[in-house]
Amino acid sequence: MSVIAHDVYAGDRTPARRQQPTGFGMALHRAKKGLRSPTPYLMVFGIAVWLFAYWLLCEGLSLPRFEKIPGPVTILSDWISANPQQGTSIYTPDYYQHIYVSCRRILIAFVLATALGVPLGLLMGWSAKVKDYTFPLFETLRPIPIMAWVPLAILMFAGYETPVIFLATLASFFATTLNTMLGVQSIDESYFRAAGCLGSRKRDVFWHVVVPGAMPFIFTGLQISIGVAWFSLVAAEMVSGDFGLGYLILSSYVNSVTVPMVIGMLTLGFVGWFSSAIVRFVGNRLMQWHVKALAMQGR
Amino acid sequence: MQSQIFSAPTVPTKGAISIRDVTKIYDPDGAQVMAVDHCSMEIAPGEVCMIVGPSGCGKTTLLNAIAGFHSITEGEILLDGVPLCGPKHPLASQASDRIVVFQNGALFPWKTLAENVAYGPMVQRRWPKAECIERARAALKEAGLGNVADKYPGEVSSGMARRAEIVRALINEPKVLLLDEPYRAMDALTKQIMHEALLEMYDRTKVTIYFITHDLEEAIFLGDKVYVMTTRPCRVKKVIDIDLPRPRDYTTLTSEAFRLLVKEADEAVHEEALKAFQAGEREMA
Amino acid sequence: MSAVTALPSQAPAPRVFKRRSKFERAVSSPRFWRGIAGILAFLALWEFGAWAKAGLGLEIPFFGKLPAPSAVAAAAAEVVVQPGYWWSWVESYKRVLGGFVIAMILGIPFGLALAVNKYFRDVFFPPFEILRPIPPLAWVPASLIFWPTNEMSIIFVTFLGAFFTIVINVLGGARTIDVRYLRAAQSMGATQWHLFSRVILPGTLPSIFTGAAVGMGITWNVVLAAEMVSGGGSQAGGGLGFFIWSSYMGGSMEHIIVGMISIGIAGYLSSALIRVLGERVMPWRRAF
Amino acid sequence: MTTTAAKPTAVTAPVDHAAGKSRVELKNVSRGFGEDWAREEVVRNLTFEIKPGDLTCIVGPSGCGKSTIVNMVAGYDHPDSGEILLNGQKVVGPAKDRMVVFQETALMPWQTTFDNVVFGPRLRHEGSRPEIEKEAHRLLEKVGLGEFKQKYPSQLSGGMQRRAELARALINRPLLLIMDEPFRGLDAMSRPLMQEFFLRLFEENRRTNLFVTSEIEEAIFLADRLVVLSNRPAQVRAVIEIPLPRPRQFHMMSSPEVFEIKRQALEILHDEAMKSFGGAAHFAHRGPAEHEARA
Repeated sequence: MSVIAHDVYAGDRTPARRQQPTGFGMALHRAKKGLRSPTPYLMVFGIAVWLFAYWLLCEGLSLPRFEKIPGPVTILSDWISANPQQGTSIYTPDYYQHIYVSCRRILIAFVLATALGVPLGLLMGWSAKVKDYTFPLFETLRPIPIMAWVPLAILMFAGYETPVIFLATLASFFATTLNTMLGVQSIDESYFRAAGCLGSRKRDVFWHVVVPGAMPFIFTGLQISIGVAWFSLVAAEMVSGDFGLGYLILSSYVNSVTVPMVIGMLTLGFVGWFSSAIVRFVGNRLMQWHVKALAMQGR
Repeated sequence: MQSQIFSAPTVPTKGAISIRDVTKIYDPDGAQVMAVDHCSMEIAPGEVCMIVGPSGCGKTTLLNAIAGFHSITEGEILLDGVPLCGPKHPLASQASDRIVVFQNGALFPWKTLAENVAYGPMVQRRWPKAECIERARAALKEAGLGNVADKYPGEVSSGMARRAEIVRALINEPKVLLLDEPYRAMDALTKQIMHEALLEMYDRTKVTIYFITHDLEEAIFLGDKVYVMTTRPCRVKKVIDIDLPRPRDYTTLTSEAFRLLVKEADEAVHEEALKAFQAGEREMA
Repeated sequence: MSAVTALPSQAPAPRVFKRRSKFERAVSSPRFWRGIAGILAFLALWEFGAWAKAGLGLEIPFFGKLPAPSAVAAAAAEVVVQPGYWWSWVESYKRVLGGFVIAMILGIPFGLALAVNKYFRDVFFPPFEILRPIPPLAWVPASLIFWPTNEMSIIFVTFLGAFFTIVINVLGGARTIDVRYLRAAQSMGATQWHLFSRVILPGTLPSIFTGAAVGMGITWNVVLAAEMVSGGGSQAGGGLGFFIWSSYMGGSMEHIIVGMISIGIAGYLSSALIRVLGERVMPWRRAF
Repeated sequence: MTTTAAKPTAVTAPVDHAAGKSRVELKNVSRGFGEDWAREEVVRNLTFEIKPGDLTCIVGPSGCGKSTIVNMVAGYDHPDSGEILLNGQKVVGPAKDRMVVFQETALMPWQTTFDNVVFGPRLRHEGSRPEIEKEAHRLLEKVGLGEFKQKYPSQLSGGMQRRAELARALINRPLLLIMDEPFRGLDAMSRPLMQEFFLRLFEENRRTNLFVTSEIEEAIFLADRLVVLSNRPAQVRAVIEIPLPRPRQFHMMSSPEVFEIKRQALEILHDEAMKSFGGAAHFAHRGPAEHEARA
């Protein structure tokens, strides 16, 4: 009996199963099942309790010290009011200006850091020599926290914009480069060997093995990198800058208006989360093979 | 459609490997370790040559030397009379006339099966890119993998992935196929079917096969010749000619001739296994 | 928080032959000297940049703006003999450790509770996730308003910075413990408490230390920022962040760089401490 | 096709450990996994029996549901219908009367080999400390790990880890020892050595044993009875008695008798393996999701 002649293995032999529902039907089923479990109610309950405690401490009881912090009602009413008492709401153009400036800086810094860090990381991972020469230097500079660069950056670069972008880029750059390098080193030796057997030139190995093989690590690195970019952006904007969410937070503090300060914090949280979601989304789109393999392993 | 990969010459003429007096000494931290000790083998064109030995005995070192992953210290290796590596250039070049199928599988996980199979011809510029993919698909179909050609390796079972890897090797029309314990992680039953699939591909191509394993029954079932190796340093301990008729299938496993062959080799293998085992325990302590 | 990348464990080299010490081997390998060469080249370029500007009037980008390393070294020699400089170390360490230790004390139990109890997780995880994306530094002004002293607000922000990282790592670590360990323990008659203390806790330790190492990095950043933003001129002065900030105010680049290097060393020492501690607490990780 | 040759298995073992002689019955056990529309039965109407003091081997193609059976007998998972009886009592959850030796080692990496072995008795405060430790030393000597007591599992080789795990199971004096493909992943050369070692251990006091494997040779060499399973959903295809005398020796494996048994079993299994190859193998390495394994 021939085992390969008639497509025996590849044949569709999935055990007989009931009709698979459409995407919508499946979603509906999941939602129904979810609603039967206590999870969604507990989640809502958790958030409600937290908000209520916040309100009670700051507004309901106005405990000492807590009264200085604006409560949820104050914040929300100001945030959506056309005439905010403390000057910042979704109707004021300044608010969007702050968001725009911060996002623009992040974008520039992120693109710069990726454009420099990924190729350098690939090179460091691929060539032992390049790594030997550069990695120790890297490791010497890396323990210096990004905040320590702030004054130096302000003195070295003129204006408001450049130091801020420099700091965010620097932070991202370290994360991206290191992860890319680790990514290349994590590629199994046998892929290189297989490529060699199949008659690849160096160029083929680079484009067909090194780059795609390091991809999962690169995207992990990019996610970390966008996180630290926001982190250092806020720091830099607080110290120097004339716009941006970090600046909004600090200037509100200096001017003793607390509501825009909290609005700035929440906005920052949302924008930061959103940007890392975009990176994750792009990564998943680019690495279907990785996503599918993980799904098969039940993860 | 004309067969893409399975076109066997009536009498195989290429793919003879001569391993002559090869020695390999590793040098970790200045302490010399002999992995292979004056080893010689003559492998005829189209022969299925099985190398059996305990793990870590140095049989992979020989494979690495043939494939061009590692250099050798002494001796020489020839392919069809042409030296691959010898005293002058101890490291063989890597080329598509000798293709390795790896222990844990080395299909690129970021390419679909068809792209994987097309990779070799593509980087060698044998055909235009579209044609490479086309031929890869046809080859996969012949190997019974037509339905999964557009899946990623992570999406198919390990058995399918391993067969696709063999197809990826064969589409380059190599002279020698080097297999490094490719079925090690599989359970016995899957393994059995994999063997039958491999033999079927072999029967159609008659490519020379150099197959490393530590499973004696696997070796006897597949091979024309079984080399039992000693534990480190690696030397040839015993050579057994397998005269079981081809084509073979699972009924061969229970035939009288098979039983006698196993009996003949078993003692030698068991002895080496015990030695390796004891050495292992000593090393750990 | 996206996965924290740890260095992949390298395949152990054959350990049978170990004749020379680690140091000897390092020194005799070309890799070591290449690293030294890389660092020296960097220093030379830097020195040249400063020299070229003074001597030739030629300004190299980036390096041209910096004082020469020799000038920095001279400034450092001057600074390290002053007791005030060492007090900044003490101040900063006090803050870092204060916030960090509180974060560990609260974060580890919280993370474990999230991991082992589904209801607890359902209730407390969503608010945690809402607050987590806000960068710790954004809390600085709010915390200055809330806490009565600057010192307390710095420690609070430091705490926040480390807390989120530690909780996420503990949660992730505890939830990925192999189910076989739990099953084996159950078979041997382990109670819920045993499962927790004998399996989940030791199984989570590696993640706790990963979280601590990352958290420590964030902590230093936060302390510096807080010192710069709040400490400048006010009563809660001191600290290495303030050292840099006052050098900046005084316009002395040499001293800024001395401060940066000091912080680099301080940060390195604290992560080294965590690493050593980790090896002590988890002897099984040292095997191989 | 059920070969039920009545045969006295040259029972020479002393019947001293009453504890080891227990009977296990599976009655119409079924279990399925998955969402409603994609529910897949993994085990269907499984009925068989493990006789007291017997070593019963379950053999089946990979992914056929063997691990699910192990989980149910051990009490980690529960059948959808049917019941599992141990000495007439229904199995409801994991307990120390049924010990599992897992496919890959489940020694806790944060404890030394010795601490792993004494884990169970220490938890349950059975006997005094010196008593427990003495027993642990004895067992570790017996499995040949006397020198490795203070090593961590990661410092042991694969074969040593399995032996340590055997010691850890035995110190709890289980009524039933369950081995879930314990020698899988060991290389083909050290495997026979482990099998031989395990056999000596078993033949010493014949503790009732359920051994799961996909290797037919291993099964024949070790077992008193083979239960051959079908492809998923797992059903009993055949029960084959192995009439080899004990103590078993390797040379018995090349006897014509064994080859005949092997031939029978292979015929069934090959058939089943081929079936599983196309579709089910696809699902095999995914396995049923670990449902709510944590308390």
